Amino acid sequence: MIHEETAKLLTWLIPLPPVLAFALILLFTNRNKWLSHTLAIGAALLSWLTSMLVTVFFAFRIEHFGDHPIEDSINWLPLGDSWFRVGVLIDPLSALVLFFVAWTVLAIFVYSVGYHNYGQPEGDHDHKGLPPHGATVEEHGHKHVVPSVEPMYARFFAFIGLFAFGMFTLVVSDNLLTLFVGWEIMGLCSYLLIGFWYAKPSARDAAVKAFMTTRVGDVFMLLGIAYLYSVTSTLSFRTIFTESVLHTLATVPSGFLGFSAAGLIGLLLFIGTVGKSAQFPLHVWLPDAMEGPTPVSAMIHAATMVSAGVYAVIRMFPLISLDEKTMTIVAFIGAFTAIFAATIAVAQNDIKRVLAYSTISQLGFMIAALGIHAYIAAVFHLITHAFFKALLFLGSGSVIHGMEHGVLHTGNHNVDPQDMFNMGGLKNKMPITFWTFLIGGFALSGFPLVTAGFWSKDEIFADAFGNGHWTVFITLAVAAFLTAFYTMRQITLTFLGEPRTKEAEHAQETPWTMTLPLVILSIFAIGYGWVGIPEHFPVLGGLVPNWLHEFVGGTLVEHPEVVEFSWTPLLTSFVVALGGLALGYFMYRDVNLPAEDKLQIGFLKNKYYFDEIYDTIFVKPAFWFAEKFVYQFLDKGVIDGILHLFGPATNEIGAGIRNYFDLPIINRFIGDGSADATYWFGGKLRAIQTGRIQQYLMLTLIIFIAIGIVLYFFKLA
Amino acid sequence: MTGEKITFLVVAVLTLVFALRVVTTGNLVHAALWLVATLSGIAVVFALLQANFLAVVQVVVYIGAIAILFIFAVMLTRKEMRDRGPQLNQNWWFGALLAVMTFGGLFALLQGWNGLSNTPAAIPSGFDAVSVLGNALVSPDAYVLPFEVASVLLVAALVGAVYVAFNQK
Amino acid sequence: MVPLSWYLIFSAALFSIGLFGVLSRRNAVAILLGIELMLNSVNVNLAAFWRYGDVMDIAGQVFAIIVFAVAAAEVSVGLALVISVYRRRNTVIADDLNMLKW
Amino acid sequence: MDFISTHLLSLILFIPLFAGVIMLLLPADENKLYRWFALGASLIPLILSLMAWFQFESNKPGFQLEETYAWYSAIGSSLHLGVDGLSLTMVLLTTLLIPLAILASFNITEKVKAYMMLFLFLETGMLGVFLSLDLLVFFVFWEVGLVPMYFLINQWGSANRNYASLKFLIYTMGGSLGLLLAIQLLGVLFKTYDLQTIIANWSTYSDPIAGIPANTVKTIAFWAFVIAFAIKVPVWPFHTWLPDAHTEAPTAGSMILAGVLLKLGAYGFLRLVLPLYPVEARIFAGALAFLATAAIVFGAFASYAQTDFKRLVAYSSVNHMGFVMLGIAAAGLASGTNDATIALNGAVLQMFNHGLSAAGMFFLVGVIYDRTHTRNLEEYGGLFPLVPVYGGILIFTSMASLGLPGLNGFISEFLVVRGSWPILTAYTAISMLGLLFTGAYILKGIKKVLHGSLNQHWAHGEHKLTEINTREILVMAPLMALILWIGIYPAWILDVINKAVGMLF
Repeated sequence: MIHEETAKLLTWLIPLPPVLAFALILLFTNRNKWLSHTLAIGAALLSWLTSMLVTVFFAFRIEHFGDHPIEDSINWLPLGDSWFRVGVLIDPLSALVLFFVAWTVLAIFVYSVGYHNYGQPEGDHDHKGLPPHGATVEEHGHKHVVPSVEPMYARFFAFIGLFAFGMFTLVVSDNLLTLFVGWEIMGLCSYLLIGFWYAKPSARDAAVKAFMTTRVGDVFMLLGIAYLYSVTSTLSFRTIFTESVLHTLATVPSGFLGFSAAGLIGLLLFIGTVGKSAQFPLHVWLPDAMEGPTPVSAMIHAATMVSAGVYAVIRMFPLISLDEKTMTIVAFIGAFTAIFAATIAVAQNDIKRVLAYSTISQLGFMIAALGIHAYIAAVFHLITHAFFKALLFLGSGSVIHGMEHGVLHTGNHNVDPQDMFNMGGLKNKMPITFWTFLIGGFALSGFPLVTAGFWSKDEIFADAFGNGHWTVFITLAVAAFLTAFYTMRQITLTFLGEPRTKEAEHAQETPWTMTLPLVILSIFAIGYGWVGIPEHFPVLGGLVPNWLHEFVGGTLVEHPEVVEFSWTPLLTSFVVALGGLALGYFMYRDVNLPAEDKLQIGFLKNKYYFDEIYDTIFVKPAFWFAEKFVYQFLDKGVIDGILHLFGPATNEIGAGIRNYFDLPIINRFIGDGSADATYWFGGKLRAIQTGRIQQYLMLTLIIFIAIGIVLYFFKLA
Repeated sequence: MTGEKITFLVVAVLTLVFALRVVTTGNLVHAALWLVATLSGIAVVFALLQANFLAVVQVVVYIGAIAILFIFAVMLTRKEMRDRGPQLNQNWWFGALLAVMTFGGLFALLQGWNGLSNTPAAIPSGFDAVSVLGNALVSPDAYVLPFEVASVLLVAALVGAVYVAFNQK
Repeated sequence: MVPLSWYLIFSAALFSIGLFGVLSRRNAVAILLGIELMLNSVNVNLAAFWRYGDVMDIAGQVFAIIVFAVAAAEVSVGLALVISVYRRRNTVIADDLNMLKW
Repeated sequence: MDFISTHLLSLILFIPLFAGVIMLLLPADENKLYRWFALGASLIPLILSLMAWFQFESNKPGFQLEETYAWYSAIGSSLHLGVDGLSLTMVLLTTLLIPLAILASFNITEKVKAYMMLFLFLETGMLGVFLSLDLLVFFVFWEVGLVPMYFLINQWGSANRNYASLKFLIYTMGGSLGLLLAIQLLGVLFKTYDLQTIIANWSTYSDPIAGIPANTVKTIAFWAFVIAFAIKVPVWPFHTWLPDAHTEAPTAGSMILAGVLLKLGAYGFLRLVLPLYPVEARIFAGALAFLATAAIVFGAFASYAQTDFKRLVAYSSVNHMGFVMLGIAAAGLASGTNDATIALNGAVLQMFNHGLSAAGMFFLVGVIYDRTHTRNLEEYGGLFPLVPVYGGILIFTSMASLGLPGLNGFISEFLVVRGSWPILTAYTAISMLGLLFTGAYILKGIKKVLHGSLNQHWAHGEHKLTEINTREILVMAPLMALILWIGIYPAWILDVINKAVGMLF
């Protein structure tokens, strides 16, 4: 137990080590691999340590922590007469999120060392911007190929450092604006890391796609923030969630389709989440994002960034829940995404893409849970999912890594190390990976009683059933069944049976830096479920107190009610989990070729052709609009056309004046005329210019005398 | 008719005749010599005016230097320079007319002026025109500046004449 | 005593004769001779006015002396020019020297 | 010391001019000397304006460090200088960017003396606009700035420079004709050109002028002002000179053009249009907002359509300055409210921020153009491994331009959006489309230049791309530092702006 002031200070410090590591690596240690990853991991460790101090040794130990959270703020922006303040806030919700973020971040940092082949020789012809291709080494007189170290090793650690900074910032923020700052920094890192192997056109395009798709959500979210700020004059969570402010928000009409201000703000913020958490219809970027290195997929696209989207909605739940229309939309989007992504996942053959769609689907679960006011269930699932999905991604990375080992061994680079149909029988080759992956997979499927995923999903079912949201309940049940099914399909194809290729035969277990994080995460994938066992659960209920419910509930002003225990949802989750798993196993036990797979339906395999549809109705028209309409037609054609009219017009006017006024009148008459007259006159007069001095003298005298005479007669006389 | 008047008239008429010869004679050497005669006549006129210093200077500078310079100049150049063809240009009659008109004009003007019949006061006794003149020429209250300017002019003329007449070949 | 008018008429006559010489002679040296006559007539005037005016005011004589100086300068430069022109154009006839004609 | 502090503004204003004249006297063909001399001369105004910044008391209303000298007393015009928080910010931006632009021009080898002199003259011209408190002097400096810029583009520009420089000059001059007439009207009416006097009297003036009702005259004069400034900003649809001029100008010219010259227009709106025409600004704010939104959206789209890297960046200026205009329009509509103050804060900060990031972007385009002699995006490709440091700097600056939180652009864009949302809701919402496409074109730039497979043309042999050098990093370093500083802790500058805006409007 630490002192409160210390906790405040520590909270401020949580995000800083990774960003310092980022700066130091980029500026100084870019060329030194050991120093770079030591810095990054050291920073992650420091953040982990401070997070644990703040959560485990402080927040988790205080009764009714929700009533007096850690909060602190400073003046940041002067606006008009007042200051916009930013600060940190650790309440039960952020404490829980901080807890899993700190763990997964640390695990992934460590895992990255192994994943990027630290300690291996430099590649034979590796290029920056491309994945390493392996290095030839000579041992005992014969050559063989081993994995080579990543050429941009240091840069990777810098980027994930910055990413961790973004995530920690987002979690500890006490206001929407700094939350958005962290949110966007993660967006940038996501872009940089998906495009880490930027020389691959697919990775490059995936990065742009991810950034742009999430940015669609982000600009709406920014609008929502602006709207919220202009209505309430504050963005601080604690101030917004006071009764009077919420009341204002709920009663002020927005003037848009009958939404209240709260409803519209909630909707705008939710669109941000739709982008960030890859919900329908902005889900298209997440599967493509698998182009990035696997630790990135695990961190960004499973444990943290996509969770941040959900976290934001959960954070704003008191506001969003004010308008039932918005809540309906949220629930609908969530539930639809859950089942929609699950159906795509069953037809994917790429081990990471299956997980990607599964992530979309699981995030849909959480969103749907929120949409039906199942606040605690959503939080619960968010946390458990972060652990087991990170585990699964890291596990799949380990599998791929093992497979790449096999590929390097045989030298057949046509074999895709990510295609599950090239695997099989890896159980014996990679035992640690297998067992941890199994735990993760079962957690994802909601394997009853043992795994964390069961408890969190069960809670969602219970809430949906208990509050009478039948549509959501049934949709989610089907989605859960599909989840179990494709998970088992994946496990069966990957680990069970006999190796289907030579590469799979030569797959190898990965180094400890990769397996250790797997083990740690698998502990959480099982154990974390036990903090939230409902009190009325048969037999197990009450053995462990439902700490989670108490703790998280404290975040809200009104403690959410506990739903009555009912057998229907419980049985449902039993049936869908076990049924799905069993069906998956039996269907794919003997499948060896994609052709034998009955679910390789083009419609599903091509993700309902969403990419193509978007390309046709958004991307291409936008490009056409930019290129043809705005630039060529408007700017070049209309505006410049008008401008270019001025030139010739002026020319014509000028020519007219010149031809009909200047030339005849000014030039000919006045100009040339006066010269001509002078010329003629001079020609006549020049006769007196004889050049003879005596004649000049005579002339002078004549004139002199004449003047004298004139003066004499007219003046003097 | 006093002796002075007679002397003046004789000298004046002679001087005018000499002057006419200067402008009409064909031979330039003769013309120069007639000029010497004219200048001598004028020196006598100065003497009649009791401007003794001027009379002396007239003889020394004009006759002794300038007129001789003419003669030298004429005699040092070739024959063609001295006399070739008519000595008067074809407008000589017009020149003569103008000269007569000038004289007429001046004469007419003098007729209308009442100071003509003035007679001079006697020169005070003990008046030394030369010393007064000398003092005036070097006195800063009087004419030292024109005097100096005249000196500069002479120097400049000297240098200029040498430069212009110098045979550059 | 001789009246002032006699002197003045004498000098006017001398001046007109000089003027005639300047206007009518073809030879450049002769023109210079005419100029000398005119300058002398001026000197006669100056001396006459000195004598018939205030004798104590010596200005008339002073100016006469300055005219001497000017005449000397004029003659020396003039003759130098005549000689120079003669060398270049082989003539001293004023009518032939019409380079400034239009 | 005393002399300096009492004549601070005139020293800032005229030292560059003076230095430019001194350059005339330097010996011929000493390019190195010219460069260092110009750099040194341009650093003095920077130091002085930093002194001004620290002497400035942001809590005091009105103008500070005022100086008045007789100029043309017969018509009531005097050289009246003074700053408030608004102009001081712009002065700081100008004096900061000019040394950087001169440093960026060290690779110019043709007619270096003339080039450096023009830059120094340009500095005086631009500073004059920000510093003068007399309408006639304002106009004089307004026009003076054009001439050096015209020659910079015309003499040191690239292929199509004649067209571009002429378009720039004629367009801007044509626009300011109306401004001159309107200024003359005010001068004749009030027998003085002093800004404060005119502001105090003009907005409430209601007698007919030459038999025309005051309102009509005011409306016409308002549009005369607006068009002159709108061309300079540039507001859609007066913007087409900008891509041409930016693209053809030499690198440092584009830096200054984007960094400072565009701000003259926006500054004109803030300093003259809003205080002089509060009523008309309210009436026509909708039209201005429409144009601003069009600039944001069409600017972003047009930028996305470019294949020329520099044109892409040039159009981004249209997009970014659109936000400034949106803030100004919002302030015009709801002058005096808290929302308007926030919008103006955003607009002014956006001016400063765009100065930093656009100058940086143009410089970076220049860096790569110097090495490759092409600006065509299709001819780059995958350059990141060759130039990692350059790539990092380019991504950093691009992100500032994109409005990434944590960097400066975000703060100002957020403030503008926040301020104009309650006032101009629909326009703000539409302008979000522009913000979205800002991302699209920025990413397109990075994607085409740095990412993708390496274009082997640049990898080997004589075309081998060399890394950004120390001088170029030195140019970028202050810009990047400020971008980050404002992004993380904007209060140091926003405080001054906020107080100035609060007291002005």
